Amino acid sequence: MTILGSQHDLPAFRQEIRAWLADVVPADWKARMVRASNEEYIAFQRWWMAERGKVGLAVPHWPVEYGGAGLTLRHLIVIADEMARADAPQARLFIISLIHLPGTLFPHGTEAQKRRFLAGVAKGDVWCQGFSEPNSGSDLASLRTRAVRDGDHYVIDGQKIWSSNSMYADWCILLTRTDPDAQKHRGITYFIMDMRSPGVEVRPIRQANGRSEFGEIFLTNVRIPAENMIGRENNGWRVAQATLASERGVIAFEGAERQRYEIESFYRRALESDAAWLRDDQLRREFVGLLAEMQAGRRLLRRVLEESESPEASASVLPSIVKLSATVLRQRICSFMTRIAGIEGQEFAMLSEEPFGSPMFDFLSSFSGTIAGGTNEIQRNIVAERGLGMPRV
Amino acid sequence: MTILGSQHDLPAFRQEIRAWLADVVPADWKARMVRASNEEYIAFQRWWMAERGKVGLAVPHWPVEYGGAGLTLRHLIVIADEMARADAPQARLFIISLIHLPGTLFPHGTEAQKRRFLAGVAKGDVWCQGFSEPNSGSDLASLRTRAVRDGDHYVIDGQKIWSSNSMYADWCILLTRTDPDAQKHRGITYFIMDMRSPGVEVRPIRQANGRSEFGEIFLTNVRIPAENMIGRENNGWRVAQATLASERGVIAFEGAERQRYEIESFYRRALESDAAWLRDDQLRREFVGLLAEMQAGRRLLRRVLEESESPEASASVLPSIVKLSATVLRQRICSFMTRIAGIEGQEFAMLSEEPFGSPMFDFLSSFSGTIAGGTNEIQRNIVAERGLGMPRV
Amino acid sequence: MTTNETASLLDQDTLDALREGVAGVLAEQSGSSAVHAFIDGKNALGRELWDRAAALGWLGVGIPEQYGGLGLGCHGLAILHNELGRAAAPGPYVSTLSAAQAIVECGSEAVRTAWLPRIASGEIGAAVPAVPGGPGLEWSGAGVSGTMRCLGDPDAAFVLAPAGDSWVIVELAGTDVSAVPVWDRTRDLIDIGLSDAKPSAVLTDRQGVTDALLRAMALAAAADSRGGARSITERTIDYMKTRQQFGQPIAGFQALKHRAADLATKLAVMDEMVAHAVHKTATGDPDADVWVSLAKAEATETFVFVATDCVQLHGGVGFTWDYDPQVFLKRARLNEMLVMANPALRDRAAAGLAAATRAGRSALELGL
Amino acid sequence: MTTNETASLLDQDTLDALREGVAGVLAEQSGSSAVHAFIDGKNALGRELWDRAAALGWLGVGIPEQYGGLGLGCHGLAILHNELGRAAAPGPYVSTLSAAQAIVECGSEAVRTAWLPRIASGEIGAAVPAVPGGPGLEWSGAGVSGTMRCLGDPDAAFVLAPAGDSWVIVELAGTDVSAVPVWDRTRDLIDIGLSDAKPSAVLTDRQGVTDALLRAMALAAAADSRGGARSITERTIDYMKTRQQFGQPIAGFQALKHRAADLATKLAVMDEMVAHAVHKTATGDPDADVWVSLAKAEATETFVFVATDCVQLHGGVGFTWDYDPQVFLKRARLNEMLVMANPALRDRAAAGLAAATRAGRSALELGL
Repeated sequence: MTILGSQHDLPAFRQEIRAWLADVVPADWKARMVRASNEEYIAFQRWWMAERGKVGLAVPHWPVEYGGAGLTLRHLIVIADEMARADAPQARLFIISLIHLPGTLFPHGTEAQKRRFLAGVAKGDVWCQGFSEPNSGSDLASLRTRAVRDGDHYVIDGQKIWSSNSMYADWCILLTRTDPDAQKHRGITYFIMDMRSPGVEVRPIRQANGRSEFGEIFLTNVRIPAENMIGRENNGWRVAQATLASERGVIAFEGAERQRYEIESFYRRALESDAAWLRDDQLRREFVGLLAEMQAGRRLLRRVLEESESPEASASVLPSIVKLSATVLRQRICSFMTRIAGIEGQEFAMLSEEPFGSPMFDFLSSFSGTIAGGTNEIQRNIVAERGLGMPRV
Repeated sequence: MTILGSQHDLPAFRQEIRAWLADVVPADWKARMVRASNEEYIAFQRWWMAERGKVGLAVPHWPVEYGGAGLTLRHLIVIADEMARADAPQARLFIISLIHLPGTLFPHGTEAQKRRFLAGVAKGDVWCQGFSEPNSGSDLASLRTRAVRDGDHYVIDGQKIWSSNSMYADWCILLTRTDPDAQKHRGITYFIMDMRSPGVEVRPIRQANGRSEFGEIFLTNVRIPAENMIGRENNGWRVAQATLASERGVIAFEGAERQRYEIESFYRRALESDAAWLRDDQLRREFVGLLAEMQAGRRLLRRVLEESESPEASASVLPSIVKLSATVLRQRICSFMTRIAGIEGQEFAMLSEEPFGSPMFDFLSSFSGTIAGGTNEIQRNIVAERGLGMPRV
Repeated sequence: MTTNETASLLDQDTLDALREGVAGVLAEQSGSSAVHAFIDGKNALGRELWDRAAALGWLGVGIPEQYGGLGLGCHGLAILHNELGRAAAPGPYVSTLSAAQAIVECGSEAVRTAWLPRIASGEIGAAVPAVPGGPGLEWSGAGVSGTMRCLGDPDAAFVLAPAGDSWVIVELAGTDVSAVPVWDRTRDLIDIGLSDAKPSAVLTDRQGVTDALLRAMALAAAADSRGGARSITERTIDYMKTRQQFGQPIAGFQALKHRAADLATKLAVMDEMVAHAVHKTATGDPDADVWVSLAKAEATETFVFVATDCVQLHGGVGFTWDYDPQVFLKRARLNEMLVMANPALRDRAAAGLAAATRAGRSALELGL
Repeated sequence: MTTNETASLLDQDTLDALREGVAGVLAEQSGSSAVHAFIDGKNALGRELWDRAAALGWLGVGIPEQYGGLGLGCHGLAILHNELGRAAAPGPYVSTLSAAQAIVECGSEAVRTAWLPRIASGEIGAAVPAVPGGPGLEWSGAGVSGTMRCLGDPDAAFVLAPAGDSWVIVELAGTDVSAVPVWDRTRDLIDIGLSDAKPSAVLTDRQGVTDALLRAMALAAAADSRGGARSITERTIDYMKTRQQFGQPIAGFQALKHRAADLATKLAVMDEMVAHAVHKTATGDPDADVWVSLAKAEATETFVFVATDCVQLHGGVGFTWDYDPQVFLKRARLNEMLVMANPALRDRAAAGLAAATRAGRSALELGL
């Protein structure tokens, strides 16, 4: 019986995945990844993607016609749960490839674009996103990277920032300004850019946690064939909404499921070692309070996923509410862990993955949640204005 | 030796006050005031003012020429401290009389106004303030109560709200609009109004704590002699700034000193009775944390008082910072008391004074601090814009 | 809760109909001005609502059908308490319905048959200890004696109280019952004094009844808080849309918008905490009480936080007697104090979690 | 602190001159880019600053004049640590200056004469246990042995460590000292391993030295946190005034203004907490340690809160390595963990408060 072969029997499907993970995930992968070089990390990520592909789980949620397995939401929840339970690697390098690219191409791409670029993902192409600019963060629509038509190409000049894994990317989904005179949302065009094009330069950005997950992309006279435009010229803002909506909950869901196992095993170890904080009224209560919020957050994420399949999903502010609650909770959990770790927890330990055990690393990393992907301040605007109908003045 | 006679020897001054308070404050006054009728409360307040007057402490901070004792800030701190230590009554009914009226008249009143109205205060006149209106709260300058000149009088029509003790007041310091066409801060005129004038009607406003400390004032064709205008016509906004500045810290200071003794005696009783919360890590730590903030707050208030004697006082946002920290701290302290009081603390107990012991009454009363006198939201605007130089956009 | 959770247990349509029915009646009968008038002693809303609730079967919502109830279990109870909280509706629902649940769970067949139909019909209301985990009544050969502070109407027909190794049902007619005025005027506390009173029924297993009653009351307080917090937030945002200052509705000020967004976020989390506790209880999860305890602690504190901020967001009128925030704030504070102090509830949850973990169980499973 | 408090104790002008002098040197030498370069190993700021501090007498600020210091006591120390915190200046100031204070308070005349002038001159730096309340070294006839995690430079000349019933000074040349890399790169932790090392000096009265060292370190951590919190807030507000989004500086957005106002309020409270602890210590108040303990707990947590919000208020650049917020956030977290865990410090304060109250003293007197 294969994994996909058992998809009509959910418990069997779960068992197959569990067995496969027990077999395929190297017991020492996390230890190996601690302080691994960038090259080793990339190689490992590609290996993992290939392994997933062998059992049909490279792009399990895509339609069968584009190489996916066409699995349902319930299957995806099972996969995420089992991956988390097994502490399997995450496909961090492929987030844009797996989520944002199809989320954009399915509604807005041409058939040729879908066939060409989606096939590449299953083969391990790494994609990045070129949206934010140094002066266009929260105010994304003010972006100024120029695209000028030149025959059957567009010529791009400008600068992008906060582009995850752009240092390793093969392709980029790129927002540019084609009409500088139009109202700011109206002059934007969406492209697919080959990251190996002449004139593309990427510099890594070092974060507070010591790692460089993001890059800054400098674009000088970069030529993109017009056929790599997604949607129509000057209609890129609308296409970008699909990209932004595509990540609704999915990434957060995986993170929350992993957090559950991390917290649970942390607690089990504390109990076994009779940790002092368990006997401290304040700290013990704080912990169970965080646990209650964590469970509520996991339920909320399930609601976002359910909702994402409904036609009204685009009007919902639930994803913003979930981002607000989940990222702040994550920060509070990491802060709690830092506090109970005492002076030992201040020891420097930079990791390529984020398990508990180095609470300061996790705490510092948690700001990526509260700031990236639309700051929490922007999410509050969205919740108040779109969700609660409070006026924009 | 009299109290005022010992003013040049601060420790002796303190001893004299302590002795006088031990003598004059009825041991049972608080018990009597619990559920006293309004009339009894007013009579008691007037009695207390008269007693203070007998020893020269009715208006101790005023210049000697207007009937005051011309005492320094250090003397006022001693008086407040001793009053708090003795748990003496507060002169709640006379706050506008003692603070706001002189704070306005000294810089802006005519000599005749000062002689006439300040003398009344020492004799027990109760003043109220007619500033806010139902539609002009935070946006005070938008007030619409009209004053129209008619010979040597002005005729007033409109409505005022949140006027403390206006039900019992003899006089009112009143803001009106004399020029409805001017920019909103420029058409305002400041008057002294006899609360017994025909056309003045006061209705008490019931608060969440069950008491009615504030009144709503309805003004219909009320005639005020032009000589009772303070400052020039249409210059009332500037005069009002002096009124608002006058309360800087003084009232809060007295409250904070009393809170200190209340908390301290609460703690002493808890220790004597070996209260369970003292053995609870969370609650015990919460308490000492609040205590640390309380001490810091008392020091901050001393700084506001010191600063109020300097010429740069009007530019300082320290009073706003103190209001923000002290009122929120008060609310948190009352909330803590409510929590540790358990189900017993939910018993209804409406008091004319605010000691600890009925934590829910105190908790509900605490919102008067965070909302009245310029909401904390308005204070945050002031701190950010005037204190931190963040732009108004 | 998600549809999945309840589909297998109860007919979701029935629950939806219950919610709509209760919400409709309360919207009509227990609006803001009716509740304010009740608080000021100007109408008999409490009594009228009770009669209506009895007529519509609400009082039997958690009681099995064979005892005259609707058999909708804790899902149904959560819906009812949530809507009562939304309306800040007056009445002894938490005490009566929680006593009924304890009898359902722990009463003998004879006790259930004797008492549950009378509760379901609205004939009798119950009082229960406001904080059930405390010491019980004295029980000698002559009867039960002692005093106890209870949640319930002054005219409650009976009290369910711990005595010796059991819990007893004592009828209150003719006994010493005195009302304890509380800040939340939509509910009543009473002091009961008994002297050699004869129990009308006995529920053995003191711990079992204590647990059942704690669970029912905790879920009730949590659901009531959830409804109340959402309701006062909605009312506050509506007010902010109409209140004008500086030439615009105050709902347009960004600092206030961000606070409102934070309230909405808290409400969403609270929804799921309560739903999680209900789901675990309904499915008989061995660790249900971990989540029930936490749901009560978190939901009541969130209600206090939300209501406190709603007073402040109203500005001047927020702390007047005549506006809604104070009604909800007082209800929140009473909820917070009922059942068991929240620090103790969190300790209880921690103990349960430790026991589950030591037994090799994960208390964190959610299912799909 | 108020002018009154210090006037009687020290010359306020001297303290003001110290503050200006330290602030001026640090502004010139330890600006943002110099600190970032130091963190990245591109300059020797730590060493250079130490030499400058020695030359200017900062290292003797709290040491009496007869031992080569400036004799400015804990007022002077608070000013120095506050300014070092403002600049996020690198160096082993907390360990060295706190060790000196313990020697001032508890050392015999011979010990003081031998060690204090060498500290004041900058000749030797000290290491002290990062959390001094823990178990000490073993002390046998052959010497002291054991391992200890300390605050201090890897090239610290000596460690002040508890051993048996005393504290000992052990010179570290030739012993096993290993650097412990920490997130805050402006300070160093080291692990010290001693094997039958001969103490160069002994301070008897284990508890007395422990208390003196805890007091000095707590005041240092509190003052450092106060300076750091104010500094990162000011830098953040400056950034917000220049950063444009939606056609305006983000400092103009009301939601952010209100958060900045709340930070300013916290800073004002923090100022007074630290000043209160300094004042009580300087005046030899019997309950000084109550306020020192609370000041350390509150100030370090406020610093963490403030620095966390400053990361967030910066937006994207806030969590980059190249901007300032992370430098201060890491320094805040290390401060928080130093000396003693904050919950334990609050317990210590509570115990002190109870003792004072039982002895009939009020710990809350402020004076004028």
